[in-house]
Amino acid sequence: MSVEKILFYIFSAILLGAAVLIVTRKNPVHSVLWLVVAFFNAAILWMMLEAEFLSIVLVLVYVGAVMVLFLFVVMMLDINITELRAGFVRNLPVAVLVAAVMMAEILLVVGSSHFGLDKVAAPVRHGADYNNTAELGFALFTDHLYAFEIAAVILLVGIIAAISLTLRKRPETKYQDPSKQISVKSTDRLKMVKMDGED
Amino acid sequence: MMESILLTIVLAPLVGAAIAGLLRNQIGKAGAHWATILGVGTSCVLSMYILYLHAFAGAEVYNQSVYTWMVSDGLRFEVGFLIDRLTAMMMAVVTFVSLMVHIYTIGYMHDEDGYQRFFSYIALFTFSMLMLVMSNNFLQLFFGWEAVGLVSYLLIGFYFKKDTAVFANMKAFLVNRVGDFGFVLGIAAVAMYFNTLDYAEAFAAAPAFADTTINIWGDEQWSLMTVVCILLFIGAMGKSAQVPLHVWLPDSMEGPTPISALIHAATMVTAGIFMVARMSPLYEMSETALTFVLVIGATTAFFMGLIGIIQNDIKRVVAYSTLSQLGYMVAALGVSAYAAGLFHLMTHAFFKALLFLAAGSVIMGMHHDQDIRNMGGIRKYMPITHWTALLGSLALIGFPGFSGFFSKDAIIEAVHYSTIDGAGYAYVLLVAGVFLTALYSFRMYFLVFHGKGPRDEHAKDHLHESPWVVTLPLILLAIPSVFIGYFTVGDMVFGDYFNGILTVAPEHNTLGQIEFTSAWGFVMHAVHGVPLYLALGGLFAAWYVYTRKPGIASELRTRLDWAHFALDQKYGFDHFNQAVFAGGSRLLGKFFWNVGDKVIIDGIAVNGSAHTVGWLASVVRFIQTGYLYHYAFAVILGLLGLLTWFVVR
Amino acid sequence: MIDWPLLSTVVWLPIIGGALVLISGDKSPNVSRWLALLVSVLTFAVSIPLYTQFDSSTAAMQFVEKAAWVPQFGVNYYLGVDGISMPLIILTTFITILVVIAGWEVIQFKPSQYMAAFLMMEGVMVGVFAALDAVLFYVFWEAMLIPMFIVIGIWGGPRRVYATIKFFLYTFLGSVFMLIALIYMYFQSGSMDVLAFHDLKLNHTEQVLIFLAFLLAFAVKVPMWPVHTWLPDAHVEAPTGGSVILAAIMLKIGGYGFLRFSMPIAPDASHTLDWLVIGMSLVAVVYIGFVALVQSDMKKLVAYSSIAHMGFVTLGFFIVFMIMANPAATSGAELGVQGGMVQMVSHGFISAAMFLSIGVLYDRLHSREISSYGGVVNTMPWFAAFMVFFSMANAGLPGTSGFVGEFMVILAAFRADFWYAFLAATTLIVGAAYTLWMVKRVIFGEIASDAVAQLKDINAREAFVLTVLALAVLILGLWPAPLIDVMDVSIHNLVQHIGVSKL
Amino acid sequence: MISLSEYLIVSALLFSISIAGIFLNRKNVLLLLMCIELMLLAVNLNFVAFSHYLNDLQGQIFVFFILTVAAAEAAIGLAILVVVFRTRRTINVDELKDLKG
Repeated sequence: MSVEKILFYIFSAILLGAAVLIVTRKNPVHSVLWLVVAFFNAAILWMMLEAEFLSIVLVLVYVGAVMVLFLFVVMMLDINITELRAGFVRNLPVAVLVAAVMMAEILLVVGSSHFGLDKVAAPVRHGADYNNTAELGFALFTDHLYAFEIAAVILLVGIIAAISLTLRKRPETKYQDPSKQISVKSTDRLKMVKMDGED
Repeated sequence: MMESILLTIVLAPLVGAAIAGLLRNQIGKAGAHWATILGVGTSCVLSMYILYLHAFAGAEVYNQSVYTWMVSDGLRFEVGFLIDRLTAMMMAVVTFVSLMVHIYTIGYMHDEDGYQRFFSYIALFTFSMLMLVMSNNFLQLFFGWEAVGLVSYLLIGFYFKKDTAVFANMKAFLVNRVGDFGFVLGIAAVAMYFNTLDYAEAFAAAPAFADTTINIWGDEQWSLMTVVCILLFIGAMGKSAQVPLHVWLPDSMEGPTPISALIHAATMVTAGIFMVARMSPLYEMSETALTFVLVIGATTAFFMGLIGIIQNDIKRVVAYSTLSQLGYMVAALGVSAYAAGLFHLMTHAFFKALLFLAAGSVIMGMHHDQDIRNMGGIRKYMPITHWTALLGSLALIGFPGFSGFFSKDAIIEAVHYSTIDGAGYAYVLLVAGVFLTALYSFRMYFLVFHGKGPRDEHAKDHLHESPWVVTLPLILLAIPSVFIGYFTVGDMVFGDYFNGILTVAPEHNTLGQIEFTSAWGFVMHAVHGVPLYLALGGLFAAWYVYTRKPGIASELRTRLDWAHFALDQKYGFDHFNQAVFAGGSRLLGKFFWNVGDKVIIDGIAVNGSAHTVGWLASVVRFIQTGYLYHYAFAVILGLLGLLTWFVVR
Repeated sequence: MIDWPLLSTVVWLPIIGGALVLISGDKSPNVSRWLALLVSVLTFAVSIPLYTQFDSSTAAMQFVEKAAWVPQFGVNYYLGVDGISMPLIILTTFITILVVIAGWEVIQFKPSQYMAAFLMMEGVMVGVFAALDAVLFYVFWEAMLIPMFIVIGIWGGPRRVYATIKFFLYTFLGSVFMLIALIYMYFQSGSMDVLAFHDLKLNHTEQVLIFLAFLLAFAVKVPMWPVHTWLPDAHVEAPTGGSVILAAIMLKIGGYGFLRFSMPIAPDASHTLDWLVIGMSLVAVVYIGFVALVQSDMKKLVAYSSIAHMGFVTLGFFIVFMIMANPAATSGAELGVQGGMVQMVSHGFISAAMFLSIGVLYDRLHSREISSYGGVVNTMPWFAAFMVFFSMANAGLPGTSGFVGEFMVILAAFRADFWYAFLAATTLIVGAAYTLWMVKRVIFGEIASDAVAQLKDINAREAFVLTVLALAVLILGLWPAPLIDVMDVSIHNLVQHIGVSKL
Repeated sequence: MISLSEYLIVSALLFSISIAGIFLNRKNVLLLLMCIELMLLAVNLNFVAFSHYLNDLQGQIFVFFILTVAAAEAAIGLAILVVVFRTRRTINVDELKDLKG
């Protein structure tokens, strides 16, 4: 058993254990944190698969941004956890059954009889001069430029949609209006009132 | 030259009708009657000229088309004229009676609304009838056939405010349509087998099909000629009011009297007889058809005459008499005595028009009271009407020497000599019919003109002879009613007037077997026959019962209550038609509409499919719970299913 | 002058004119009315040369215009007429004028849109008749529904929504199947040329399926029993002009479709299934006749009578195969087809006149119930004269155009089978019965109510419309030869074509 | 050497766990979203593994786009969640049934 394999099993076990914990924790904050763990481990697995760029991206974008977003939301929202946990035990048999059947069937397909080393040989490791990022970039900006642009637009749409959905005006909040402040004139500030004198 | 004369004959009444109808407000009453009388008068004079050319000057048969209506698939549809002696005779009769009626109408319709409209209609009728008789092909015949039906419809419904009139005109049109239904099929058969609609060509082609049989129902083979002839005759049955399509004619008396005289006695109703005679080359080829014609004719002649006895409406008496006389004509056709039938057509046109017009004159005198029980003694007040009516009645019953005598006797003799099936039956009925004719005619005559004065004393004050426009046509019609038979019977029935026009197979030549030396001889011969004594007997019976012993009539009625009931109900034809055909059609229509259209097609098929979609949607709606995880489960289960399928496969 | 795109003009002039009318707006209704009249008269005038310059000695398409439209799929802007479509085009342009005049003062609600809808419909309908490219045909075919949908939906009666949806879905159902058939033939022939479809070899199964697809489309349009129930509803709810166009032109498109598509494209299937169409036609003639008898609504009655009359059209078309198969009949196959064509044109005039007559009454009393009337002749004598005349034409009186087609079809039907002619001829009785019974109850009798007593006789505008139609009915009835001559060669060619098996 | 099937099995287990998670936490939208992220991760793992073993960069490109879309999806999903919570004061799926037909 090579070191590589040992590492693979360790990280896979952590990944799966984290996944189990994600779905079983009572507190969503814990779930999110375990999700972070899962993503980290997945990133390591990808690293082992020589997908260095994606691995980094997963950590940076997912752990760094998306998971933090999750964490914010979970902590911001005042969630009644017990209410949401209702039926957890009742659903457990069904969940396990469906998952087991699903797993069994997938395993039938992806088991070593179809995708073992004898069927799909492990590729030769790339040399030190291999640059995954450069290769990916080359492919993205040549063959997949169009899709890349569309992905960019989707992200833009996502940003705008998220902002516009959550943006709200609070009537009690006072805002400044700089343009009005600048364009104000003296006559607007001062008003001469004529009053009759008191006798 | 000839063509323009013929066109003038046809179109002059049409122009008159158009002027009177379209410009009725501009030209006024006088303008209307002058326009139409001028038109019809022109036709009449020219028709007489044509008659002269053909009867005396020996003119050639004229057979040419005016224009081609259309040509379709080699079949020519044309409008054209066939002028021979038969046509010339019909033209003369039609235009003459029409002219008389036009003149008469000036007096009769004097105070009525729709004066111009009436003149327009009768002139239009003259046009249509001329188109019918002058046609040289089946298409134009059918055009004329339907056109006279249309005018008849309009004229029966002339008093459109009267419900009975409006009902009667619809009935007349529809019953005629039943006849036309057969007629059109007959024309279709002619067009199919002879591949022409032209008379001459069709007659020339016909012998080749003498033995052709066609298959109509099951395996039964029908002689083509029999089918064609019976189909055509069904048309004649409608137009000439033969049993069982006679029901419209008595009701048509709802129209003004002048048109009863013109259309429903003298001309239009004889179109069927004219048509059959015209088609004699076809009819001679089918003895079955001739028997059919004979039986229908004889049945009509007797049983309709029977109803005439108990009618109390003066016009209906004459109407039933017309039915009966039409039966005689048709019976003559049945025994191939076409000439006798046409001859009776001609004499009947004169004396029946005369009788109707006389009846109209009486009705005017009685201020539109038509019940003969209310009349009586009118001869003192209306002498000219009385005398002309008497002459007309004598002609009708076949009093020796009068025109009706020659024609009717010739028919009875011909039936007597006939050997085709049904001739015996027909002979008995026709001879008995002579007695009936005399009985109902003189019942009416005595009740109207003799006896004590009108029941209503007040009526006496205004009873007076009609104006000259009314009496002049009566007199002019009385002359031929009396004399025309004597002068023409020799040529028309027994002579060669119709040579080359009417075809009679040698074995059917019944007229040829009658001994005929001269008209006078014919009269003398009648003295030895039964019909004369039956006629006189009928006359006497009428005189005795209705002037001497009025009690007998009511006595008889109570004794023979069932017979009176049957006659009063006209053998139930009307009730039957009303219940079965009219009611049945409505029932069927309601059934088709409510069950077929509304329930099955719209309810089940159309809205049903819409409802099914709605129902399905409402079922599917339950699945749409709105819970996110249900959708998620559905997706997962679907994925599972697909995966299972993938693995198991 | 020969190169002038005459057909395109007839198609697009009313559409553009309709757009102009639409733009003119409702601020001054008279402007849009006169503009609409001008456009319709102009269109009619432009369509006249189609008749005068028509060469009736050839069956080939004339006034052909062809330009690439979607060349990738072999779709062309391809117009042309022969003796079958030309009379129908002129009928369309003619009737539209009358509809514009008939809607003159009657339509007060958005008159410019009303007129525009009819003008555009005219152009599209002409397009249907003139299109020789399947896609073009289909586009026009469906486009035609839109203005009619709007006309019934906006200016219609109280149940207009139900009627429009029924009308739309019914027609749509049929045309979808037609589209499938057209696409299938495109893949078989590689072009969308209708004339190429005529010569396309198809095996029997293909023909039967294509035939049934077309049958569904055209039978709904005609409409044939049992897919007819949309018509009475649509007629009852439609405004007078809508009814007129619907009865006079739109129904003809179904009949035209049989001649242009079903029969020449699938002759063997037409032959195999002719019993079906003949059966449906005869049911239409008899069954629908009885249904018409018991209607209490005048428009419904005339609508049902339209169905019965259109039964004659389809009967005349499909009787051809039986005649050719009957050894006793030597000729006469064309008689039926020509009879059907004449019946279509004639029915265009007569049904238009009947609906306009009913419209005249409806405008005054706002009722279509027969029982609301009675004794109309007393107050409206001129109108009564027209009504009786048109009723007689509807009942097929010789001398009117209604007779010509029926007579020809009966003559032809006799050549196929005695009983076909027998059943067809029952219309002489039943047709007369329902029409005259209506006339009796509406026109004749004593004045039935105060409302009837208040009626005013027709004005000059109505009299003009009815007179024009009466003349058309009379002329066609007294001298149908010009019409027959125009279509003779085309129909001869068609009958020759369908007589030859494609197998 | 690690075989392709081992990666795929890990991915399958991850996927099945997230499915079980969806069943278990069916009332909590937040957890549902997380489970979906986990599923996407499993799918991505598959892509990357195949990409490596088949020596084809296309798989990674695919993952790249999936990540992009997943990020956008997570952002919008959370935004919607926030809005829902703001209006209803709950994220209980049982109460979010406006889609009911």
